[in-house]
Amino acid sequence: MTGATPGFGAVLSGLVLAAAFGLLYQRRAGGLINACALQAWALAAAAAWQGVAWEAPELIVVGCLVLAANGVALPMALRRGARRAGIGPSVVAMPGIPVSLLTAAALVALAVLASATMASPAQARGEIAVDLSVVLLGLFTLASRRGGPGEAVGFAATANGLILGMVEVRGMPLVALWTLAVLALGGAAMLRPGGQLR
Amino acid sequence: MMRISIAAAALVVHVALMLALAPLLVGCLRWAEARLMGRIGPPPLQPWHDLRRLALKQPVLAENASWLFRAAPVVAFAATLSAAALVPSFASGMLDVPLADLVAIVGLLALARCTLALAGLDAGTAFGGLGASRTMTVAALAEPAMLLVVFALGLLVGSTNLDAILAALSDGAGLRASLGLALVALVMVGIADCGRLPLASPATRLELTMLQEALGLEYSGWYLALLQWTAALKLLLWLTLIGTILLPFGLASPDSGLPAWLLALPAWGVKVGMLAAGLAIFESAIGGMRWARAAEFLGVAAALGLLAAVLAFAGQVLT
Amino acid sequence: MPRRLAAIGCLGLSGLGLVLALAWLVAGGGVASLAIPIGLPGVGMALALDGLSGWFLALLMAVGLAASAAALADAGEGAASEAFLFVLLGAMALAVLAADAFALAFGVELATLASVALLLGRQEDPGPREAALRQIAVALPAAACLIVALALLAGGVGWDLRFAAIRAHPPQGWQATAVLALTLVGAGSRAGLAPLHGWLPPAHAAAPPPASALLGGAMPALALYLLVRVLFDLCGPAQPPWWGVPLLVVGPCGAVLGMLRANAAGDIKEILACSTVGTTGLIASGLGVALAARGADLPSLASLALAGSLLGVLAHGLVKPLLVLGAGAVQQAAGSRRLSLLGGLIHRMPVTTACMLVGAASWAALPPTAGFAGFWTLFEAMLGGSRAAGAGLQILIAVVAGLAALAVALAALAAVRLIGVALLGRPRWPRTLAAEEVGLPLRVPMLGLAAASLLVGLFPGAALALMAPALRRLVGADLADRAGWLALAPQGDMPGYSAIGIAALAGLAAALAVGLIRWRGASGARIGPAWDGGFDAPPTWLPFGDPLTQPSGAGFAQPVLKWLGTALLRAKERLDTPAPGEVRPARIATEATDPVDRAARLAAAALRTRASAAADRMPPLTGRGALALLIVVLALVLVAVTVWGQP
Amino acid sequence: MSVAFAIAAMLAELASGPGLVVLVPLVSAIGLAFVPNPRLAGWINAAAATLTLGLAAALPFEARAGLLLRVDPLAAAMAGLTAFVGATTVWFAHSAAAPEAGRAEAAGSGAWCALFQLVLGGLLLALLSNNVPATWVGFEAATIGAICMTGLPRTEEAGAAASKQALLCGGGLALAFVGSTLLYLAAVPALGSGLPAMTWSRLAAAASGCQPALLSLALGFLLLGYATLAGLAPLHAWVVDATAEGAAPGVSVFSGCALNVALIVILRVRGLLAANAGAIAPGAPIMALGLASVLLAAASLWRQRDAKRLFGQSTIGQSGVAAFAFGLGSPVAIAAGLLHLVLHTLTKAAIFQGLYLVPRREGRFDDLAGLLARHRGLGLTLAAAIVALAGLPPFGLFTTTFLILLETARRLPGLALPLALGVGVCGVVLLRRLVFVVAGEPAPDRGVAPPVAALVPAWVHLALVLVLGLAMPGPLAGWLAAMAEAVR
Repeated sequence: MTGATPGFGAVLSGLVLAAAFGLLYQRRAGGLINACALQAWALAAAAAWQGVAWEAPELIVVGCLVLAANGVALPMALRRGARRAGIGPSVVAMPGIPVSLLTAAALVALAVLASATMASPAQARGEIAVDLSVVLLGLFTLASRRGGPGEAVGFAATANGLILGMVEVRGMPLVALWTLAVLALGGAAMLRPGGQLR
Repeated sequence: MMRISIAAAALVVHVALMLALAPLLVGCLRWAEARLMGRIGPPPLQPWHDLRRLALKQPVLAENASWLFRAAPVVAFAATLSAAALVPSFASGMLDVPLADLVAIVGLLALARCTLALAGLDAGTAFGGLGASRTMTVAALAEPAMLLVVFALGLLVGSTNLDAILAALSDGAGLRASLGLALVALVMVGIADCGRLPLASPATRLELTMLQEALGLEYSGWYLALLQWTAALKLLLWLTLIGTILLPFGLASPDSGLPAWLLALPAWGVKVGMLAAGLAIFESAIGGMRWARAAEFLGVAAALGLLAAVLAFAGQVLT
Repeated sequence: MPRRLAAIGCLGLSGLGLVLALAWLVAGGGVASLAIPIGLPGVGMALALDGLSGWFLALLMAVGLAASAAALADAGEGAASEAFLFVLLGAMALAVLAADAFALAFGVELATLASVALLLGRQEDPGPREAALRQIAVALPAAACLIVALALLAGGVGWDLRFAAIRAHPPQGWQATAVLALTLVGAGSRAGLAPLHGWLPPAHAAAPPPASALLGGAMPALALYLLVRVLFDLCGPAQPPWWGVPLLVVGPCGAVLGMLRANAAGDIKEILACSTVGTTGLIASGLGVALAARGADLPSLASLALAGSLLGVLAHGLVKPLLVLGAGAVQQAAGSRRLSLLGGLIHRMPVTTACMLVGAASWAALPPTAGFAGFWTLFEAMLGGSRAAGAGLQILIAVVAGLAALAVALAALAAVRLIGVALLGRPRWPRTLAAEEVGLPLRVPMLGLAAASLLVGLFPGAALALMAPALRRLVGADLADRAGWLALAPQGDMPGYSAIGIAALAGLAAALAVGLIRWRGASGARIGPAWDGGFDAPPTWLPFGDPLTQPSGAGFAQPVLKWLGTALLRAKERLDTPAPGEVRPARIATEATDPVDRAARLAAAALRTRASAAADRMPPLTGRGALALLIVVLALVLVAVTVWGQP
Repeated sequence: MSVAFAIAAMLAELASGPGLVVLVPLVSAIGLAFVPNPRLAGWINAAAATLTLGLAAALPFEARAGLLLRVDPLAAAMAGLTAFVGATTVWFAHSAAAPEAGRAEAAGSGAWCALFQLVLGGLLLALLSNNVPATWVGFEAATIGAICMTGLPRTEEAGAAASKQALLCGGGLALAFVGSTLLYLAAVPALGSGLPAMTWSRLAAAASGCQPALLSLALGFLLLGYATLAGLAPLHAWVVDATAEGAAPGVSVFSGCALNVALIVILRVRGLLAANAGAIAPGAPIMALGLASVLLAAASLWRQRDAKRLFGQSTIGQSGVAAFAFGLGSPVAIAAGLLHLVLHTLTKAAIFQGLYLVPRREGRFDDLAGLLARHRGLGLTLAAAIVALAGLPPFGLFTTTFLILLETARRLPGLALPLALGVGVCGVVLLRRLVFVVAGEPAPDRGVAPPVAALVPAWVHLALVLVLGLAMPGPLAGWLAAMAEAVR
């Protein structure tokens, strides 16, 4: 990512981060799933935008994959699952919502701080900070949200962070392949036997 | 050659005198104690008569007694006599000087004691066992005290050879506080080792208070004679040892002339006589001692021995 | 049958090893080394026979000979674990012959494993299992300490683990101190030095007799070999005199404690095992004197002290297997090891009793036995050692001498108690009446060991001559001009101790006594009932009298436990005295605990509980908690990268 | 176009010998998922595992470093080990699973076979891949397979264990992926954009030119991610549960091999960092994790009552020892650490095979008590394996522990004692349990004696542990040294 693309890509990745905060803000299953879908759409848009800006068709494929998997398929499956299981609308947040948000802010600050030590390339710092933040927030969601779709959403959000990281790196080879692999992780989380049992 | 024959002759005379005088010493002691208490007492030669009488009697052995029981008096006598042969009485430089190690003497006495203790247990009787237990326990505390005294004395010359120590003492090396403490400890150990702690007077016939006497209760005949002779030998040995260390003068050596030899024998007699008199006075003057106090008594002896050793260091550092 | 074959093979091998080792020592004890391709990848192991290892190998093989012979006899028990007897012997031989750090650690750990396995022969008895558990809890951390000590020694010199290379670069500064401390823990606990001695008595007591002989005789010798090898040989001569102080402190304390416990124990094998603790303590104090003297640059004194220690090792190594085999014979014949159930065995088992008498005399350090020769040499070394160093060390050595004397006197007490209560007196249990003298395979090793220990006792100079190569190598001086066949004379110009002379003198005296008896004594003796303070003849249903009228093991030890045990062992006695007129016997029961051992165990248990409680709290129990921990760690890592990651 | 060209080149690589090593298990995993008959599935499973082993045996002679696959001595050795343990496990499961119905459900079913091959294939891909994200993909496959295998018994506990494993390993995988991305970013200045910058062999050659600060950051993520997968403290929480609840023969593979492979990745990353002057020194954090694992295992082993939990906990400690050795970083330490991994894997597999044969309610230690009296052969096998695991001679873990301690004393003498005591205390706990196996009160006999044939794989493992640790052939020792030198 060079100066050639004015900051719209960065704006979109900022949107992904915002959606990650949104995940932490939700206390209902439906809202959580919506926020997750929103994050995936933002990510897909960011990928597509970068693909256009850098003339990298692979990134457009990535955008489509993310949109299809995390933006459409996953929310649908989660909604159907939630309806079928008849799980109540609320998600248990282990630390309360305010504490979660404060912690998340601290994590983001930490990520920014850590990436600020990177001497060069200067332009990469901001992107690394955003990536790290999204991944950290995804993990935090995974750790702090229990019940209903909490875990699947957490995995999906983490996967979104990982994909965002690849998207931000210009010229990373075989991105689509890795995206597929990362999405498989989120998909496997839906299938794992513990989840079936519950 | 001349020296060796003199040394050998001195040894033979020494052993013979030890054997002969030991029962006499016991007799004298009993006589003196009796006189001190206002009784007439048996004549000093009475122990010799006793020995002769016992030797001629046919011994009776307990049914349960084993070969160990029969061998024990001989072993104990041999060990004590060997120890006695090693302690110079009137002559230094006897033939057995190379053997005259103080630790070995302590060991030989321990050998005699352990043998007798085993014999006391062998018949399986109550008093024998009690005596064995008490004798060995007293010795367990007396022996460290004794070896600490040996340690302190050995520091004078760097060796535990009795002859070397006496030679050094007679040269005036030992006129220090250390020697005094060591002597006091030695006397205490000697009193304990001869079974003459005030808690166990051999004069009484009350078995409960016996230490060493209780070991011989099942013996009779010449076995008992040998035991009594052994006990007497041990007493003489201790008095001689303490006497020569206290007053390391008057010992004749193979090199010295006839006057020295003539003087040496009475000197020994005087030393032993003085100590025996002291012992008689002590035994008749002092009351009984509780059994539990015996440990303290011997602990004091060990402490004195240790103090003697430490003071001996101090002397070494100064000189 | 295969075990019999193994025992015979082992017999042959250890006999051969004994002859070879002795021949090697007689021939001058040079150095022969051998590299074998088994061991560290690409390096292998180095073995070597030098003066020190030859000396210990000879002892080990002698004990192994006796143990294998006894294993031939011990066909009845049929425990498969007995095969580990031979593993144990081989492992100890490997450890002694090792010439590099790996082979040493390998042999030592293998010996530990084999000695644990030996305890686990029979399922039905929980005693050996408890003993094995306790031994494991001490032995493995100790082995870890030993390996770290060896690693510190070898670490300084690159990748050559051979002793020759380590010797060329002795440790210095704090590393030397660490090696000293770790070796004391690693090897000292194996030898049963206080305060890590608590495992030893149960472990040695629980093993079957042949194994117990090997454990009691050779295992402490191996541990002391480790101490000597590391502290004297590998650490080089340039260590300060205070190196002796730790050994001078723990040695005599352990000696007194062990010997006192031997008086409190009621099981004959436990008595022997406790006395092992005491003996190794004595020997360790001798090693301490030797270290101090060597540090003060007094080679002749150091050689005397080391010689005394090695002589003590030899005496112990010959006598302890003898006593243990005797105890095994007693157990086999009389069906029990409890003092309170034995007695009167001397009539039924005269050979065993005679052999045990020889052993007990040496244990009690009575002249002219091997034990006395060792003690005498140690005492002379302490006497000389006190002239060597500063005032503090002098006073310490004087105290050590007193404590050593106390330990020896307590050993005499314990020896008399063991022999007197277990073998002499009247039977305390009908089973004892049926006892029979053990068979040839057990009698021969006992007789052999007794003869060997008598020979060593009478000619300690010869034993010292055999250790001359080791002494020259370790402290730079030997006793060649000070120890002859007839006498030891440590001061050179002054007479010393002559066992053969003392024996001859005592023999003459005995001959005199016998002559006097023949001359004047009445011939023959009448057999009658024991006088026993005037007791009546026993009732008919007690043909040997009421066994309770003779002192029991607890009763025999009562005075000493009252005097010393109350303070040192927290002994509590419970006395059951019948009222006047009652006919039941008075009974005494004494309870003694080893406060040092108890404190060590309590401390270990508390540490264990605390650590495992902390560890239980540490990993969060839920997956979410663990993930949260991951995030926290990640945050810490990010902070760390922020702080240190800047170019 | 370059992407198409790269994909074509990679596919071509898959057709080679090393490629087949990866492909055979993965393809058979897919195939097995559709085989309904458990007996047939068992045979296919055994055949596939044997074929994989045969192919892996040829790996040392096929050194290469392509875009997707790389075969160097380290990869070849560890892949050989993984394939070997996989094959013996399958053989074992095949011979042991028959008699009891309750177990056939877990070990013999088609699902089990498919998952097993998935794990095996994933691990082999992770080992043999020359591409950083492809390594990650291999791990992902293996982890997913392992999680499913943990949950396979379909009990409440197994479900909970799988859930825990999924959460923690998922988090670890995420961090590892971030680390991989950062590693690529760091390598771009040295190697330019494109596949070379994510190729292990090129990275190793050009490590000094990488961007140091990014490299340090990447280390943080990679280390934490793979340490989670390797079960190092304090990220070990999943290991014990997964080991205890999973189907035993499968667990044995995962318990040994998967942790190894993660440690190998850590070792490779360490080599990159060590070659870059500006980056953080990687030794200290790796050693810290390793030592923490050893001490933690030493402290918490005491409380484990259940046999499988106990051995799972001990795995953490042994991985810690190896990680510590890797952190030390000298060739000798690395060689010793690698050998330690190999021997531990073999030993642990033998133990779990033995445990699986014990007639029991799932390996509680009160069931193991007196085992020797009940089933002599099994008891002796298990006893020997526990002795080996406790790090006692004559088995090989003693040798490697000794070497590691030696090297520690040489480089960081202060840490030698804690490490040695940790290992020693672990040994104490294991031996204490062994005492009960050998001399405990025998439980009333349950079940029939296991077939002798089922013990053969464990014996093969133990024999290897004995020989490799004590009498390693010279060429093999040289190979090991070269391996260590290469990743240094």
